[in-house]
Amino acid sequence: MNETETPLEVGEHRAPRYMAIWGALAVLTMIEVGVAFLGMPRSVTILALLGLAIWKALLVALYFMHLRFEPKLLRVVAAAPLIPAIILVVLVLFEY
Amino acid sequence: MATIVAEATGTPILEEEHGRPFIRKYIFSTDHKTIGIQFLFMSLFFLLVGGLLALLIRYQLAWPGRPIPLGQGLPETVAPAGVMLPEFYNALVTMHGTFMVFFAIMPLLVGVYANYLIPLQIGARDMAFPRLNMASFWISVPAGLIMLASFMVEGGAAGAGWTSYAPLSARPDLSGVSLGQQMWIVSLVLLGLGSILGAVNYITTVTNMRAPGMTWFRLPLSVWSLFITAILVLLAMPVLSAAAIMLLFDQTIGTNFFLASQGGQPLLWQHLFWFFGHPEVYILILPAMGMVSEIIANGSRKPIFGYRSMVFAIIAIAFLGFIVWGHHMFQSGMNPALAMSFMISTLVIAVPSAIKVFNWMATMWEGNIHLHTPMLFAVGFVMLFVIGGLSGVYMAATPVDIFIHDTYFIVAHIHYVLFGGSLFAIFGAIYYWFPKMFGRMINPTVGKIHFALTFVLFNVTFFPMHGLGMGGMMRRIYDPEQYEHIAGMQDTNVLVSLAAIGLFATGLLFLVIFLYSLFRGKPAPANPWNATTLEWQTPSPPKHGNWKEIPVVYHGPYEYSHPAMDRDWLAQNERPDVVSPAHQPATGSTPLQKGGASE
Amino acid sequence: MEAKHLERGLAAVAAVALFACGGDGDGDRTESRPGGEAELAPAPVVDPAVAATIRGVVAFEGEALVAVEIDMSEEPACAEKYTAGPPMTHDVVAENGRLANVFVYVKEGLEGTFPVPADPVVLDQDGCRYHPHVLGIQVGQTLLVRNSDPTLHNINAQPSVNRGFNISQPQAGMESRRDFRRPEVMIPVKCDVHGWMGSYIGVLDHPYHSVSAADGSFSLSPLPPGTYVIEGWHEVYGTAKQEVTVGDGETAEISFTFSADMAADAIVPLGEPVELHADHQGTAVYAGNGIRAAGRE
Amino acid sequence: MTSHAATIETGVRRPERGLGVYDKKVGMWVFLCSEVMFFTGLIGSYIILRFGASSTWPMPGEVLNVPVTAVNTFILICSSMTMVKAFAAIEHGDQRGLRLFLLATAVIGALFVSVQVYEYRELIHHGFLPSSGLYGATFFTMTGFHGFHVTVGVICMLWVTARAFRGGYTLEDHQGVEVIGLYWHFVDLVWIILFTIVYLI
Amino acid sequence: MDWSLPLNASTQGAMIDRLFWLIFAITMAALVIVESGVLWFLWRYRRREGRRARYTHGNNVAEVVWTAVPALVMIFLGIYSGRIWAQIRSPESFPEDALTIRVVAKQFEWNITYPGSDRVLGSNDDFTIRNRFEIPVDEPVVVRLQSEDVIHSFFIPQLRVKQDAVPGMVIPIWFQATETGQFQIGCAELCGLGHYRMRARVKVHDQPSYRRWVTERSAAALGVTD
Repeated sequence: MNETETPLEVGEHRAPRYMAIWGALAVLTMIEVGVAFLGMPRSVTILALLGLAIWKALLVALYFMHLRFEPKLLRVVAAAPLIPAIILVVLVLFEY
Repeated sequence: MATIVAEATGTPILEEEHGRPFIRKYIFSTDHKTIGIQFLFMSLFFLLVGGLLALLIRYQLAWPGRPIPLGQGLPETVAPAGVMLPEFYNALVTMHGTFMVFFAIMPLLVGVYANYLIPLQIGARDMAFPRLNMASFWISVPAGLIMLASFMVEGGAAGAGWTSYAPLSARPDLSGVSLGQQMWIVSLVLLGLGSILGAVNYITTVTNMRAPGMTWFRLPLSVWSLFITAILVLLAMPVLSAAAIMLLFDQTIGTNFFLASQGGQPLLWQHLFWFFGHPEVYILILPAMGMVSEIIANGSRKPIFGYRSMVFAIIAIAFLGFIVWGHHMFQSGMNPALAMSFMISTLVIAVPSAIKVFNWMATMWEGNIHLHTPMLFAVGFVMLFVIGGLSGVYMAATPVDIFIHDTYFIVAHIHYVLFGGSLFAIFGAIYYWFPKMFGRMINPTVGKIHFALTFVLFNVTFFPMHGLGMGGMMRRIYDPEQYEHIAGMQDTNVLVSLAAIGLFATGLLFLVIFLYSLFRGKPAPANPWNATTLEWQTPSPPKHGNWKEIPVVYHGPYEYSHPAMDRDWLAQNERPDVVSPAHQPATGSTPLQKGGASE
Repeated sequence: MEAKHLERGLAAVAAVALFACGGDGDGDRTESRPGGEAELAPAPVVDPAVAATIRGVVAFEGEALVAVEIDMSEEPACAEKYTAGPPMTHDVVAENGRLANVFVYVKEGLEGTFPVPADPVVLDQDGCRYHPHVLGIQVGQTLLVRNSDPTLHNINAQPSVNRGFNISQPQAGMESRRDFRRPEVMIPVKCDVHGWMGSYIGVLDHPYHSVSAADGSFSLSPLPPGTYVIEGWHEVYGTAKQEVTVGDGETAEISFTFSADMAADAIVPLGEPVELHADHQGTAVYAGNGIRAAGRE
Repeated sequence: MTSHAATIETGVRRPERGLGVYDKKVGMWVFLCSEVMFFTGLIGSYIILRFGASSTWPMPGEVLNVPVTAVNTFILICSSMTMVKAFAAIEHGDQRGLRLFLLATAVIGALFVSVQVYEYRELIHHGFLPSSGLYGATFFTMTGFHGFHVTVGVICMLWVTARAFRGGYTLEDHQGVEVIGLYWHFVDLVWIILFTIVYLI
Repeated sequence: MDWSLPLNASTQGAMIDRLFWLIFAITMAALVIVESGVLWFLWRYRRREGRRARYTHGNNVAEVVWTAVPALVMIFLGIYSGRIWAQIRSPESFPEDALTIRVVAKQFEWNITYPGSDRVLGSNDDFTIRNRFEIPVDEPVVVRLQSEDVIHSFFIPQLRVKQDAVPGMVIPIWFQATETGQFQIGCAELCGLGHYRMRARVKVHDQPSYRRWVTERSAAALGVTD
């Protein structure tokens, strides 16, 4: 673990094109609303919406929050809580 | 109130911390050592409160329905003519658990030692966020006071058990407790916030502020365990807060998360609570294990046996801790198939614990064992934790759990783990680090007397509870004589209660020892135990800022009886060639490499 | 939380903390009177010369509910108190055309405020029954709950406008005091340990209430002369109202008539309807092991 | 970073650099981890309760006003954009840009909250309350706590803004801006999830 | 003070007790080994002048051994108790033609509804008795557990039965008594101020007397209902 040789400067990166990300997010939101009321089969809609939501979330996390440009270890830290989170929900859902 | 003690006794502690006004120095101090000591006084106070509640419980169980001695002073809503009412008994049971878990043992381990030890043992000047650190203490205090105040409100304190199972906890009309339960929730949410702030601090400090040379695998095991514990707090506490808030809404604004009436799910509370609750159990034991490793290595004058496997055991326990919560719910109506998987993971988690026990034994093997007071308590920890761990196997096996679930067998189990385990480790740690904290020694003889009494009385108090459980005595029963199958064991209940009174008296003895040594103890040298970790390489008590110059670490934490040395210990910031020029690098260096990474 | 509480509570903690060392001994649990009452106009004194009386009987027509025997075998201490015969559910007593346990009170027509009687109203738990079964009490008057049985009773009052309480009395001879701050007809009281135990408390801001005796008789006096709306309330047959005027020193005779078929469409005004035995409908839920079970087959 | 100072003096093999980012950032990320678990508690309960609900769940748009919320979502996204712009500005030492965009972020954030308050008023007006079934309970709890987080964010944002106007951040040291930014984006991220699973699914 | 399991009067009880004593043996062995080891080391390696502790950081073989051994024991226990658990609780384990009784818990009483002589719940010869649980011996009984208000736990020590009753759920459990006798139901989950005496009488009849009891009871029930 202590092999993180990543220099402190890594955070200060070449800035991504924020406006592009912003545009993407806006468009995706519109698509989402569209999908929700398209009247596709329920399962398809839900899957599509979840996919879109995760996509948006990733955009925010990776670019707005610069995770893309952070040292590996920090990315691990950021992703860590997802494991117990998923465990909790999935295991409890086994009740049904 | 705790803090008042803190300031009173604070004076002799840190006189060298000059310049800053009294209030910033001892009350709103940002120095991790002062905050750790403040936590110490706070949690010792709540430990006392929890003990008193336990006494009342035991009195009622041994002599049900008899007026409490001197109990006439209690208000009629609680104990008319000194006879305890069932609702008060429920409140006692609930608050005893709550205080002991959340306001005594948890802050004693995480609040006190994480704060005090982490910066000192990793060679930092203070925490990463000192002000945040202060905040975490000053959030915990009101939390405790709110919990205490809930005894005073109409309807009394929360009475649904420390687990506050819904719907009982969510329906004042069914429990008779409304405001008390709400204060319980608010208090725990506050405490959760405080502990999370603390955890953020500990994690950041350990990851980012280790002294040069202090690689991950040179960290003392206490730091490792506290670090992992902080992660558990960080990930488990918020879930409790969320659940508690939903419970609060159920009570106050008419939601129905946990009320079956409109499709809510009572079991959801249990799932959320235990998803927090089981990691919580490890929050209460991991730091104890870490500090015990520290003390056993020192007492045996040997490097800890299997350092790496110790570390991986801690990590394994922590991870598994998140997938075993269901074993508290085998009889709760949970899907039996799910119960099966929880049983497996629960049995698996016994393995890393076993590894640790065997490693401790192996550390003592062929050692040169000094039975100083901390060592006594550490050994006591091992012997009692083993019993607690083994009794856990019974309830892990689902079929047996059908019978012993919610009986006194469980009570015995948790007390062997939390009292025989955590609390013994805490006593050991207090004796071990007292010289460092306060610059004074505790008289070893009284220390040993304290240990002997505690060890004996503890076992007389809690071992018979296994028997009561096997006999089928349920938990949280106000009057055992109501049941034919329990009435026969009343003599056991009396025995237990008598021992419990003795145990409490011993606790008071410790308090006396503690306060006496605080003022009258012999002045302590910097390194009274000839220990190797960094905190001993700075004066006792350490000055504000801990070090003149940040130490540099050359090897692992437990270099006792190093062959290249004449004395039997080698501090982490010492190089043998410097300490004893006599020795030739060739022979000494090989074990030194191993020093960091044990094989 | 008024000071009284705080001090009592402090005593509680102090006592607990010192493993019970003195503290304030007065266990008087009575809540302090509602602040407003003090400033209110002095109570109108009813001049005995002009004091009027309203009395009468509650008649009953038709088939009354049959009283059922209560199985008290699990509470020998209570059971043995019934030497005459087995304990019956006599919550509804209608004998030879008379209906007992009807709460009769002045609903409208009174002005001013009335002094709060100093002596408490007693609700006794004897033989695992409440005595009386229906009782009236004035706002702020002390309700003294007594346990005459050597067994656990809990007193679970569930009002809608007043503050409810749910307290226990594990031993014989225990007493608790409560009072109510707002008028409410009626407040159901139950004991969860003994499902058959139920009682009703009518809280009024005046003393003019009465409960019909076994012979159906009741009486309200001494009333100031005037025109009043009198209501009779019964837990099963609902309510009946009538208006009556009494002059100086007069005595007015009135009578209510309840009938069996009133039970069907009776609206029994209650804070919360007590369901001593709510029906056990569990909606179809996952039974935890693959069986989708309905509450009642 | 005293340890690094010490490193140079004593010239040891390896300075212990931990995560390789500065403390405040680590701290914020670690804190966000706990926030994730908090919202897991709420959102997880929502999913579980919804799965277990014997009664049928209202279809999207039946109760809630999706168009308004969609716009509101867009508003929040915009605030995230202005936030990164502020950060980008100070990274190039552009004080004016920093102040401008920080202020914008705070204002837009406040706008989001007020729209949510309006939405609540409408719903309550139409008799949709926390006490109206699991749907109401979960909806108000989740969105409420998100709203609370945004409000806290706005307050902190105003504080940072004030500091920016006093020239508290420089090209060299603007950790505060990045850290508040992380929190802000996280809240935005949570909303993206909430909007989808509460309003659209 | 006799500390042992109460008399066992059910089929599943036998299995549970067997497992209990097996675990008892294993844990006792482990306990003796560890405790005596610790004490022995304390005495054998007590501090002596001039003695120097052996300098070692560990031994892979040893560590592998004491990782593997507990792991194996645990896996064995897991499989063994898993099998028993399945026989007691898995949906498949429920006997077909079992006598089904509904138990509805509420503060602080057990309302027990018997199917009557037609052995069908919901028919008009059902009858409900408060705090009296009467079953025949040597016949599988299915209890459908419900709760009206809070969580209770249906606990009969001698039958080795314990199951929470949860509001909004109907939880079936089954068991088969092997001995006639009088026992008690206790509530094992804190359910409020009356928790400690939320008990009911249990009577295990022999087959004929149970049949007699049921017939007269349901006759009475029919008499009342129509």
